[in-house]
Amino acid sequence: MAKLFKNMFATSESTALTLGEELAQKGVSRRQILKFSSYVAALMALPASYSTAIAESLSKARRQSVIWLSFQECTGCTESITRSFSPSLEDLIFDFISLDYSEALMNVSGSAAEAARKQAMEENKGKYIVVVEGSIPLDKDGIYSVSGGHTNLDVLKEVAKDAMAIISMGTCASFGGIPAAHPNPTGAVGVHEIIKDKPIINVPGCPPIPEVMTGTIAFLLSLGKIPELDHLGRPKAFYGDNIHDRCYRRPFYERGEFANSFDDEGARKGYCLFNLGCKGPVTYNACATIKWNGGVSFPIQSGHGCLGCSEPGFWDKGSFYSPLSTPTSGLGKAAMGAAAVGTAGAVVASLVQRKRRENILKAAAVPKPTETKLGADDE
Amino acid sequence: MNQRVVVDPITRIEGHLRIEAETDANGKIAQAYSSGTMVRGIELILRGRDPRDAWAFAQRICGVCTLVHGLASVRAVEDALKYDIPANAQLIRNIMIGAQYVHDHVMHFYHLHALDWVDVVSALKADPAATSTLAQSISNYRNSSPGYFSDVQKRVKGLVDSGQLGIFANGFYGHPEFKLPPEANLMAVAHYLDALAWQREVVKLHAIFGGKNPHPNFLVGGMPTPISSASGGAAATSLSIVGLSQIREIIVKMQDFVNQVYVPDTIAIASFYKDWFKRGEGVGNFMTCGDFPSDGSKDKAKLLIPSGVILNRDLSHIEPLDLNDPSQVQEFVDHSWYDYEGDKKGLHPYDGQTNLNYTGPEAPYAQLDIDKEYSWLKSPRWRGKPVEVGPLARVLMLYASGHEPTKEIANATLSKLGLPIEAMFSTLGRTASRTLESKIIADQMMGWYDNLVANIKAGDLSVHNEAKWNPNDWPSEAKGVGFLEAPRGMLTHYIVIKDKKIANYQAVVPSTWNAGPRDGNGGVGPYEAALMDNHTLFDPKQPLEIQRTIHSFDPCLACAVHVSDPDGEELVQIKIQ
Amino acid sequence: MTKAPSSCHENDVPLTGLSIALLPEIIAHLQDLAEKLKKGPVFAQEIISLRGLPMTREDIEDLDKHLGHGEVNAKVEVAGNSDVWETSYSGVWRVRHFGTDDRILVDDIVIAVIPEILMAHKDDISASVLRMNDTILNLQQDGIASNQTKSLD
Amino acid sequence: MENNNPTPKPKDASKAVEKFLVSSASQLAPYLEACIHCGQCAHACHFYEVTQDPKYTPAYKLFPMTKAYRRSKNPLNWLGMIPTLEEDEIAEWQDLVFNGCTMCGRCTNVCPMGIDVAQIVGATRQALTAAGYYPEDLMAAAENVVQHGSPLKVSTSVLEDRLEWIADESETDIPLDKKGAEVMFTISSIELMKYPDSVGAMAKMLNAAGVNWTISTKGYESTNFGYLAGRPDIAKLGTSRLVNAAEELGVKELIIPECGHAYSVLRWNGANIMGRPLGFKVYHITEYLAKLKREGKLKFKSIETAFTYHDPCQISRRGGAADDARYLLEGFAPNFVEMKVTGNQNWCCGGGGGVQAMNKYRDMRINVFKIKAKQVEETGTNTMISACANCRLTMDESIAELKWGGKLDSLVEILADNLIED
Amino acid sequence: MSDLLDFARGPALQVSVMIFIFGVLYRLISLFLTPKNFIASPARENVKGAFGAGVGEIVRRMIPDKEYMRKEMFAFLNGWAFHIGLAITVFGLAGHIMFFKKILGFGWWNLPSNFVMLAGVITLFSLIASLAHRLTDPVLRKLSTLDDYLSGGLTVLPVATGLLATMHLGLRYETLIAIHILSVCIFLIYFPFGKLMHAFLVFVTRAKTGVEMARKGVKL
Repeated sequence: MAKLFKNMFATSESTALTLGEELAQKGVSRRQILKFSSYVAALMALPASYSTAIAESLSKARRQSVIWLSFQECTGCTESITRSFSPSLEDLIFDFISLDYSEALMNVSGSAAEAARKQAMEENKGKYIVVVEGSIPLDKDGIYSVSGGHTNLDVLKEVAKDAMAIISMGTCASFGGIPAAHPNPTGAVGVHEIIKDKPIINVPGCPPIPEVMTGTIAFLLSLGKIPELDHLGRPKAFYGDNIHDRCYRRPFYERGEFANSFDDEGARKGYCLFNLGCKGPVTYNACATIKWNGGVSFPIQSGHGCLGCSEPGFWDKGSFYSPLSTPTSGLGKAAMGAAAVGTAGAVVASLVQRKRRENILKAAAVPKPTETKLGADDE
Repeated sequence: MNQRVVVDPITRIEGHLRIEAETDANGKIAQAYSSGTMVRGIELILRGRDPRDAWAFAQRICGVCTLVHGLASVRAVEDALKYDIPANAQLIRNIMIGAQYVHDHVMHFYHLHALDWVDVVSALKADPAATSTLAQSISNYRNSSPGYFSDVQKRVKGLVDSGQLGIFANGFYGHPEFKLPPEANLMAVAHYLDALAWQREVVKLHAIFGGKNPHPNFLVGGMPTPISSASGGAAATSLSIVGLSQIREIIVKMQDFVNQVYVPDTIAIASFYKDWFKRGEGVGNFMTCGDFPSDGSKDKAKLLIPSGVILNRDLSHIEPLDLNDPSQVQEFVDHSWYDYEGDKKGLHPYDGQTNLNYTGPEAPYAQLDIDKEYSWLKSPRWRGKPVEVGPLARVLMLYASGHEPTKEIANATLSKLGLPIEAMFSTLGRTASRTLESKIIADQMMGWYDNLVANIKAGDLSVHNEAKWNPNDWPSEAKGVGFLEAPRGMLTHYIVIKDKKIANYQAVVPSTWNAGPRDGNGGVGPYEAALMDNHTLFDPKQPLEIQRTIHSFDPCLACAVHVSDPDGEELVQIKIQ
Repeated sequence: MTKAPSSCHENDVPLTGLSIALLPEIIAHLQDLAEKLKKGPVFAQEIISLRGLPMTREDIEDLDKHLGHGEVNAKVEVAGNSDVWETSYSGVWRVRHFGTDDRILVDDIVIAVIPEILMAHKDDISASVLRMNDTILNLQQDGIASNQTKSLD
Repeated sequence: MENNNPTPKPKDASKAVEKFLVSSASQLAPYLEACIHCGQCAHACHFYEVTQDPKYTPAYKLFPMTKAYRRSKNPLNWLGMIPTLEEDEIAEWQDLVFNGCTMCGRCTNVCPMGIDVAQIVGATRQALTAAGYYPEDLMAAAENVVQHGSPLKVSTSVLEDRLEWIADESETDIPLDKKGAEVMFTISSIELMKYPDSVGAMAKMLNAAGVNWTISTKGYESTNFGYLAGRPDIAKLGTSRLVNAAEELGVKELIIPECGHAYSVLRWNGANIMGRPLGFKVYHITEYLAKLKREGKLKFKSIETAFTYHDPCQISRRGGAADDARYLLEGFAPNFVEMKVTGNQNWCCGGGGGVQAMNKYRDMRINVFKIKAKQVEETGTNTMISACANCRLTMDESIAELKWGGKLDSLVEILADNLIED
Repeated sequence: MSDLLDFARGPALQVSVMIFIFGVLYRLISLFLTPKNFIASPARENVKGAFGAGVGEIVRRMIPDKEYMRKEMFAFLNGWAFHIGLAITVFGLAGHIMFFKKILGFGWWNLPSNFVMLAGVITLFSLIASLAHRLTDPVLRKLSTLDDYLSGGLTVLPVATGLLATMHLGLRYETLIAIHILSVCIFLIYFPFGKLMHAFLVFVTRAKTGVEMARKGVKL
């Protein structure tokens, strides 16, 4: 019986419908595609006229095959994408993409799951998108993270080989994230340190904003190309501005109105959190504009400073509660040491000075004044 | 013929878990071994850091139970520093944990567990009108019209017709263990989608209090979310009048979904699988640390969920639990890839060590050496005994301690299914406990919310205690334990602070209690024991039975299952990958 | 512990001035369109995405006050609602898409004879031809069927 | 007589550096570290004002000493990053510190850091002299002190002759080496030789007030050219002659006549030069007269003449006695007019600090006087009086050269002329 | 967050603060330990106490006497503008206060950022004006040494980079702030070795002169 179903689902290239046709069959009109496209365009800050092009390209595409790999992760990124409102995850997986492998969401376990992955890789050779969640440990040949008896390292290399592009979802996959935090016990690294010959889009964040995840996927599948990336490989549309510049509390910063503790009057009035360690000024992400969970809030709006989670190595930048303008290293001991050395140095230098002076005075002693007898005329 | 079955990876869980099991000639599981195959060393990473930062690190232990590790960490620091928090902060934490329970349990049930019981493809054969009738017969949930079910069916059909099944690919469709009629399957699939949309809405509660979900923000000494003194506009924080009323709406939404969808669905589905109330028991020992203080105090008497240990299914007696007692809580590493300095004796978490020492086979490997070390999990034991933690433990503890609402709802549910209380010691008992617990907690949430609003109206806006925020005010040495009843079970974080820095950090998480490997005496953990309780695989290539029992624990790591014969001799290797 | 949230005093959010600054851009596009149309009928649309600009809600309200409301109002029900209306200046449209959760997804000014979202797509039209044929066929069959039933009565 | 303090020859820059180190290791160190080169002192200096040549900027005069000090002190000197002092630099500054500075201290008043330039110039003179860089005429005057007891070679016998003549001229007693005197009076050889009237005037007033005073033949010269020439040995010689004489006489008070630097040296630096406190009090003549007037021992007729007062730098700005001169004029000269810039801020005569003794700067001094002339003219009077013989000598030279219409008088002389004698 | 910022906030600041503290203490303490050979002649009678005189002089010299005011108007106004501006900028900006709080253990109320930025602009212009003055005025040219230009330049840098950072002009913010912090580091390192030390020495020399003047009874 199971075989029967499997046959029923078996598919071949020749009979595959384009997305446009498939959607039309489901009663989804071109208007809907156009609307989705204009939303993607707005989300990615593309010229609004792009929406027509996106709609055209979407109509012609087959549902995009996506393979989602879970490595050293906490599943927070997968959790996050389920919170995406527009487009929603179910809209994506039912209408626009084919999520062919996802350990967190897929039905079957074990060999059947692995088979699904292989099948997708074969059918979409060179065309599938790989999403990586979690970092990859390199120490001890990668034995610190194993799935199905294979190290993440092996699986990544295998799957990446025939991929169209890789999305490093979350800070772990992008930059190593928390497993790579000091002292990086397992030698964890991000995808780009292993895969060098494929386009990689970094979508960092711990986790990333749901709409940024779905938006990036939507862009990739809509236009079939990599969006414009910044120097850290992040889509500029989402990571182009720092949070501080777009923060609704920015005017308080300008006015010099700051919360100085977490529950003072300033905090309650929504003043700027710079003094409480907010990393908004050096963190590039869309939290302040797209916000979280359907736009209800984002960390700063809820009173806690930005942790800087979309930046490489943010775990090791000193305490989350140290204001940006403060030194990361404790200066107290260093300063005391310097003070002690300075004082000692000054004492020694003074003694040397004193000694030199005495020597000079001894050598060129001021002669005793001549006791000239006055009164004796010398003319 | 004896067989070894490997299922790897097990999906629809968090993380990487591997279980090795051995079946006899009839396909019955004789031995099972559970192994965590991924390690990040977060405990090592935490050392030397500012204890106030620890929550953010600890929170990333898990993104599914995204909140609990952060909060356990905060509580550990607060316990170490004897740091009191304002009543409002305690109420907010209660509401947040409560929301986490309801959200997490619903998502587990529909998105991680349901596909073990529901045949998606069978839903295509359902009659939407009959489905509507079925749905209306068990609940007054609004989404129950024939048109609604027809739309869902159309959507699934579109997916199937496209030939691109995505996450539903390669399912064990048509497996005789699927017993639901097509209409029940369609209803469950519809609710799968509904729950996905619903969960998006309800986590807004976390976003309002914590800025985002997953991984909302916490703060040592209270909560970071000031109660807005401005009503709106640019100056407001998320916890304004608007935010508060939104929270209320969300709580109502949670209660409605639990009452109208989750509870009825659980009963409906369970009624087709009553044989699963007879297997998958586990170790028969249950433990809770207690949670939900009614105020800011640490008074154990004021906890909604009591703490204690139940041994050998004996609900008439509860052993007291002391987390700080080195003779009660110990972690063993006899079968774990860790090194303890000296011999491998059990260590209390304050003295715990995390020295990675992999001794397993080289990858790629077909099986682990179950006689030696075979997991990244340690084996925690209470007075040397394996115990199960989680919803079942909590419901039993509430039941045993005489909590009336629990007794009422548990008895009502069991009687509806025609089952005795003993049925709870099982795979589906575990799943049902999750449902019951969701209802109990959802009902409590509105009370906490009302108390919070009453405090605010009375002028108490305090959510954070500044008193010990400055590390200069700390003792040079301190240690503490933060405990919390996470959705998956008792969670404890142990912290040792020296000179304002973390000297040692040990998290003893629910999945360690449940999924840990054997201890030095060969004592099996709950996962292993549950699988060894009356499980016969219909088709070793489709280990649906293993999925069901493992998923009933709502695992929080990635896993694999081996099956080998009792002699340990390898027989037939089932295709793994 | 200080005062509870005070009842309400709205924070004055000053206008950024972007609403006024946009008007010349709109005129330029409108003039462009007028020139193109002199040479014959043509489809062209220029879109200014308001969400891509650092405008406050107040800015947008101010802009809408300037643009006014014209003769056409349209509602598009597709994946949530969409509101489309012509401003008091012919050829200047406002298009606002809402998501299924009624959040504003897109907020555009469109300078066009008619915004594309309102136009029927050629593929959809082709599909309609087929669908309507089906419908007619079905109706005829139903008709025959019902007639037969009737005649049996 | 053999000079056992030979003038240091040949020139040797290292001697200057050593000397700097000895001096800077005293109270001068903070000043040497603090200059911020703001240049505000330029406008306070009369030499800069009349030449507009930046080299006369007082701060610039600190350079050699600062450089030598930094060289020895700055931690960076271990790295060899601080340049050392060169011979040609010392030669360049010789002119500036001996000729180009009267040590009037006006620049200190404007300095935002409060640096006392005059003190450093004094120390610099010592250092340069030690290294063999000094003006011959000033050194000659200093040498005279050793050999003849006075820069103008007023030996004891000359002194006795002159005093006898002055006593006759002024019809008053001038007691010499009087045992049991309570007050020792000193004279400046400039006065003795060029302005004998003022000596007579002072004697007259002391006698009129009934002061038990005397002049010692063992120590009478109040000027200290050793100090001005940068010869600490000669400075000490001059000072100890006075101190020894006074202590031998057992007087309680010592009076400095109308001479600026004499007052500054003995009153404010005497203890320092001697290395011990002095056994008597030191007064400038204006201070002493004011004291007598306060005690009612002196009375003056008031005069109608309108005049203004030129503050000698060392008495007012650097001596703190500006008020006593004004007290003396109170009730005595109702038509007295202050200059616009007066008191502690007053412009220098241009000849202090030994500059008067140097011919090279004669033209410069005359130009400097133009400032003073203008000051006086602005008061509407044509007479100024002063309480410093050196000021008079400097300015009289210029008055004559410029044929200026106004005139210059001595404060003590004008007072003595109007003394009410019982 | 760039690695440059990590370097600036970490080792660079640590080393520069150490050098700063070492240098300042070295200079001040060795100055106070300089042997004194000064034997005071008796002070004039009825003069005010040394402490009052010293403090009085520190305050009094903030404004030049009227005799010099006209000629020193530029130096006076520009100096004040610069020093007040710098003080506001350094001690008024919230970010800076946090820096001091971290080191000193206490903070104070900050000023509005816009106001601080205005002060920063004034500071910058007055610095540039003073450098221009130094280059054009013959007296100042004669007096100026490398130290003067270096000190001026090293003061311009933090002010200018700080303004750019707060205005978010040019490069990315973290790069700007890193450059700003690094420029402060250079400033701190150079501070004890040049005339920037006048910030401390001004109290020493003014007070010293004040005490000596008072002893003589000179009323300035």
